[in-house]
Amino acid sequence: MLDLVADDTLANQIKEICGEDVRKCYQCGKCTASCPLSFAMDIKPNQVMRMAQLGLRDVLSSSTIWICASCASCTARCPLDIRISYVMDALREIALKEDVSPKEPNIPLFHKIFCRWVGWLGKLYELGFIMEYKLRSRQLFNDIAMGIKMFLRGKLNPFPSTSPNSEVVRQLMEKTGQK
Amino acid sequence: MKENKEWIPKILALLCRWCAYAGADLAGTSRIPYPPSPRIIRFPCSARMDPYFVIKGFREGFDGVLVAGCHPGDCHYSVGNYYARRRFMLLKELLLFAGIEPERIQMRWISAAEGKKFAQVVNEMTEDIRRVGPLKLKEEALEIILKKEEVWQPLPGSE
Amino acid sequence: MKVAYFPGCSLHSTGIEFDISVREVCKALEIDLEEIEGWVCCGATSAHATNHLLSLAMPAYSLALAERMDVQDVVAPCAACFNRLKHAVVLSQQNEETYNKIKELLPIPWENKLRVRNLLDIFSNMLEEISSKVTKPLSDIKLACYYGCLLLRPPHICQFDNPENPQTMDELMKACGAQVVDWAFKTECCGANLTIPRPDLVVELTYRILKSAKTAGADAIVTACPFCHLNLDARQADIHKTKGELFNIPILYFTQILGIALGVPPKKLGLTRHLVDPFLLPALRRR
Amino acid sequence: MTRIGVFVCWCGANIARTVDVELVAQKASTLPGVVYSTSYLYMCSDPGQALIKDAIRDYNLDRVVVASCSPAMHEPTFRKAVEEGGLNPYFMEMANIREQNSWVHDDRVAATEKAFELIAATVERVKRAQPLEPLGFSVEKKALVIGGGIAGIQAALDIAEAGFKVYLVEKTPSIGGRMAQFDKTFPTLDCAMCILSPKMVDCYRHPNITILSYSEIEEVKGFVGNFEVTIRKKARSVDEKLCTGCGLCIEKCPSKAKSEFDEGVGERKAIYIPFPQAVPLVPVIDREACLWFSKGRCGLCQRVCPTKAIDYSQQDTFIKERFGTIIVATGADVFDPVVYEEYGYGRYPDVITSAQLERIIDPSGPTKGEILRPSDGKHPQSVVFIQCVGSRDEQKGYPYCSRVCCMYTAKHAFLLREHLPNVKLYIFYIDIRAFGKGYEEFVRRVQDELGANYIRGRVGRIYPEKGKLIVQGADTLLGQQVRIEADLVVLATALVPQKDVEELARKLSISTDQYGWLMEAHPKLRPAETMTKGIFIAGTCQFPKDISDSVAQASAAASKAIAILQQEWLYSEPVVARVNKNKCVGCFACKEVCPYSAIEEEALVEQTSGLEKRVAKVNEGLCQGCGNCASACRSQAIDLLGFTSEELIAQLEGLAKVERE
Repeated sequence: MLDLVADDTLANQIKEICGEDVRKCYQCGKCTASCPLSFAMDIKPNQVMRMAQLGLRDVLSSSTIWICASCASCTARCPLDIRISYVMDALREIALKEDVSPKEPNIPLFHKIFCRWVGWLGKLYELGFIMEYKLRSRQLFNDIAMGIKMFLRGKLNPFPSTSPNSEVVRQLMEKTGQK
Repeated sequence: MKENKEWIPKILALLCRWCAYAGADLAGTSRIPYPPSPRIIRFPCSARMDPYFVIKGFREGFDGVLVAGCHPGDCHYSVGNYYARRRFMLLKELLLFAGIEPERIQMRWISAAEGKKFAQVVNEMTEDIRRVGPLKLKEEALEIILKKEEVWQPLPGSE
Repeated sequence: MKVAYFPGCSLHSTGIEFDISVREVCKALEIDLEEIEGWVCCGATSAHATNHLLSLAMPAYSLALAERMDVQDVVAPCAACFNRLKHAVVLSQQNEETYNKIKELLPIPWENKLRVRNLLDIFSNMLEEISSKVTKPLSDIKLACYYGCLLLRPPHICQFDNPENPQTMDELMKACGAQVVDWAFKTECCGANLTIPRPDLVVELTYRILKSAKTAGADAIVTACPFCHLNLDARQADIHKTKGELFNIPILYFTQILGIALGVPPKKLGLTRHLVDPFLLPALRRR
Repeated sequence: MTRIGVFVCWCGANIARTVDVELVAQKASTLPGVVYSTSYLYMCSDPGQALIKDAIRDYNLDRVVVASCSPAMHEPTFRKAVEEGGLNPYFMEMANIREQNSWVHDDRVAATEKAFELIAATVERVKRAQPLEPLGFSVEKKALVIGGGIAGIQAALDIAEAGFKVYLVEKTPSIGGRMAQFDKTFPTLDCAMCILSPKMVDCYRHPNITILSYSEIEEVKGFVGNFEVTIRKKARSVDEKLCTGCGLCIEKCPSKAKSEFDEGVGERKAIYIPFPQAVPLVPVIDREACLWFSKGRCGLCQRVCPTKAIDYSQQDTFIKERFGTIIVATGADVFDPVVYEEYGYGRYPDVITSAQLERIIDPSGPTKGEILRPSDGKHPQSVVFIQCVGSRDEQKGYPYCSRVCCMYTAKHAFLLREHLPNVKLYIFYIDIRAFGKGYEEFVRRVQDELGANYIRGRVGRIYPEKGKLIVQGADTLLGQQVRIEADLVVLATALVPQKDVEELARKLSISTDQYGWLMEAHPKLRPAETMTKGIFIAGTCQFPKDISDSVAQASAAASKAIAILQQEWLYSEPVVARVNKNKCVGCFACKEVCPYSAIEEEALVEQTSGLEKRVAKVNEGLCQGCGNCASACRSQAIDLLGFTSEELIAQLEGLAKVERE
């Protein structure tokens, strides 16, 4: 049984980050109904909203917040005009900031490595980024056939292309506290 | 004077009884809070609001005057608010000329269903006036207004 | 017409054929693409998934660079880039506080005065001109137009086409002489970047999309996003492996179809770079 | 020398919680002119009013200030109390310290201070009050009912039964309204037509009722007791007096159009009677669909008509009538769900609205009561209902609950089960709102006995697959996304205000709320009245409601109307303009701005000079008391009783005078 002590800290944090008010949600479930990935989520989108309303921080360790692909089907259809995809973004941001150990560790790892490479070069060097991700997630041999085919068709550039303004990106990341 | 969060300006609110006054009542019935800045006088129609009342309000020391009536087309007396609008457009020009800041004289349309809007208007206007500070009628400005008052009296008739 | 061009990272790599075909088609339609000098990554997905403010500041910086050029419009063919650039523009318009925060972060001034557009938007406003320039109509091909998510959603940001039943690409393909099928998955998500950390989910999602297109009788699927293209094109092998169903449906960029119709030689449109060979289609083989 | 009494109301805790009422009353006693001041728990209650009357007697008061709620609420109450206490009722003024003070401020000090200021200013104002006598005028003993649905029909019958003449004006060719489209009614499952049709016939036969169908309100002038209304009788192209309703013309007519009555699922002819029980039973020609009007040929109906009733040359005619009172019962519209692209209404023929299903179920409907789905005319095996389409939706619809959809959907499920014993029924709902008598029991019956599957959740999207509709929804109780293969999907669409209601409201000088529903004078205490005297509202033009509530409100409106019609004389607030003839210079600026042409010219011989001058004179029967003339007067010769410049300025100065930190 859950000892329920409602707490609006989480709702306020979300509002602070993305401006969305989860308290508006009346649990119609249209987000869950619309979500193409809800089959793979441990907590369904409407339940995420409910947990955020009550301030149940377990939501931060759900697989849902990482599996969400930001397709915004929920946002487009929410009858209360809550931008649920922004709420998901905000929850990810909070989870990272608070070092909540994620149920889908590879996805935040993916984002972190992505941002780091972009921070170095100002652009994404796909081959390098994917290689590092594969190494660190120990999925080295996944998709290898596909990767080779793509390489042969010139779709994976062997050389990084750099933006002359990579320094600006690095500074932006620093100023916004990107880890 | 610098912006002062504590200071509550005094706003004379001239409201028509059918729309704006009912809207103010609805703000109350719906418990929508706003700062205790407005002092409301109920008018039958915005058309009854002789510009003299506005000038008088400033002379008596109000920091701002809010004039509010029904939305265009919704006047209980069919066209009263159109007359009011024309009168206040002219009046505002004169008051600006006399050195009164535009923040201090505002005209809004508020329906009987718009309690929220009434509270919002009061909030906004209170903030606006806080920015410009308490009314300081300069002697010469007062003179001008006093003169304008004489000039003004016949003006609404020329509509 | 001169516009600022924001190719984005994918178009220099996995989506290179999109870049190639965009440039060819724009040349044919006399749209002068001038690449924004020094542009940086829009931060797609990973930035907004982890840092709201950063996700707005990165595209805003590239937009600020574009403001130095003599243009009114910024074109981003990649749906993800379009989406992120548009986020910076719209959220800043809607909220002054957001705009000020971003402005403070940027090393150069940003007035937020440019219009961000995607290519479908531009082309759908010149349908007549395009029809008149079509020299090789593709009348013998049935296409399923796949819009995906990021061109349309969230609607308050994208402000482009109908988010549930979009028609611009269909109209454009019809202008190229092609037949379009009516199908139910034109705006369903392909799983986007989950393709790397969770390929199993992407297989599931793309399977549904491919299945729906095939059932509707499509010969090929047309996309407007390098993510969608990659997933639909490259995951067909995995679908075959896990689901036992071999689709072999060629996935094309809408610019490639448009290019063919406008008479650009298929060789110049990067058609050989796809994993599922588009020349499986008789209609393309004959050209 | 005035002797003023100040009465401060606690309103229970409503005022007293925020305002220190005792302190205010005590401070008020020090105001110049105030001889008595007190506070009381409920000033509007009997003992509260007695307190005022006693004080008038005991302290010889000649003016009264009541500080309590809004005058919109209790001004008449206290005016009457003061009158009973022996004073002219207009020697009472109210200070609004509840709606405009205690309910909107939470700082007790500031609210108390403001309350005192408001009272002080009202004291200054009431000192200048003049005794006024109400104005009397005669009453036209005839009522106008706008809208011929069940609410309008009920109101018309009630008034007619009370012995007064009624005009019942209906926009469409027949009275009957929405209810005529229904097969059965919830929760009793009465046959709708069986209970409606006799009432329609009663209206038709009643000597006191004149039905004007296919007619609209063109213009409304005047005021309670004496409304002057112009009604446009649209050209029907059929002479109502000659027509016998034999229907030969309809039989022969070669041109078809979608039937409005059948919600577009059925067809009608270009010359048509909307439904068999229509009243009046006279056809109308839809000039857009008619070949004669669109192409100039055919003329079959005219040739076959045995009574020569068809008249192509008919024009709109105008009827001008006077009425003592008006009841508005124009009903509601049904939300157009086409904006829900994810549900595909309009793209997939088997996604229909509840109103359309109603016609499909009705034995007199296009399918003769057989449940056939539109796409292929087959019996559906699996039907999904979606609740709250357009209701409770801030993005694509309206935020309010439409009140009837839960119930009519339960009814539809019931009726479908009756017709198709094996059909699978799924109902997506958010909350079931079944608050009426017998309603909850009815819904339970549909769930328990009839096996309708209620699924708590909404639907994300619908798409076709192999001749079925795939409904992709959520069951929030399971915490799962669910997929249902359906043959027919029914959208429980919201009720929305009529498109042209704003225009009608403008003509009547009554207000609408933020959505376009007609505003009642008070949501609790005056639900059938409007803010405009003599105009009442009934039925769904005010807000969504079911038949029983509509009928109840209609009878309430009718009894209010009858109360007016029974008066020989009505008295109105004496808020009218008055001219000071000595000051008037005869410029007639007032005459130019008066919206009611209430200013007349009068010749006057000046006593001193003997010269004749022309001055303004107010026709009090026409004057509505807006005060525009007073604002326009150059010589301050014209003033508005009850709102004189002297009173208003005294109040203004009073508000300013109080010293503030």
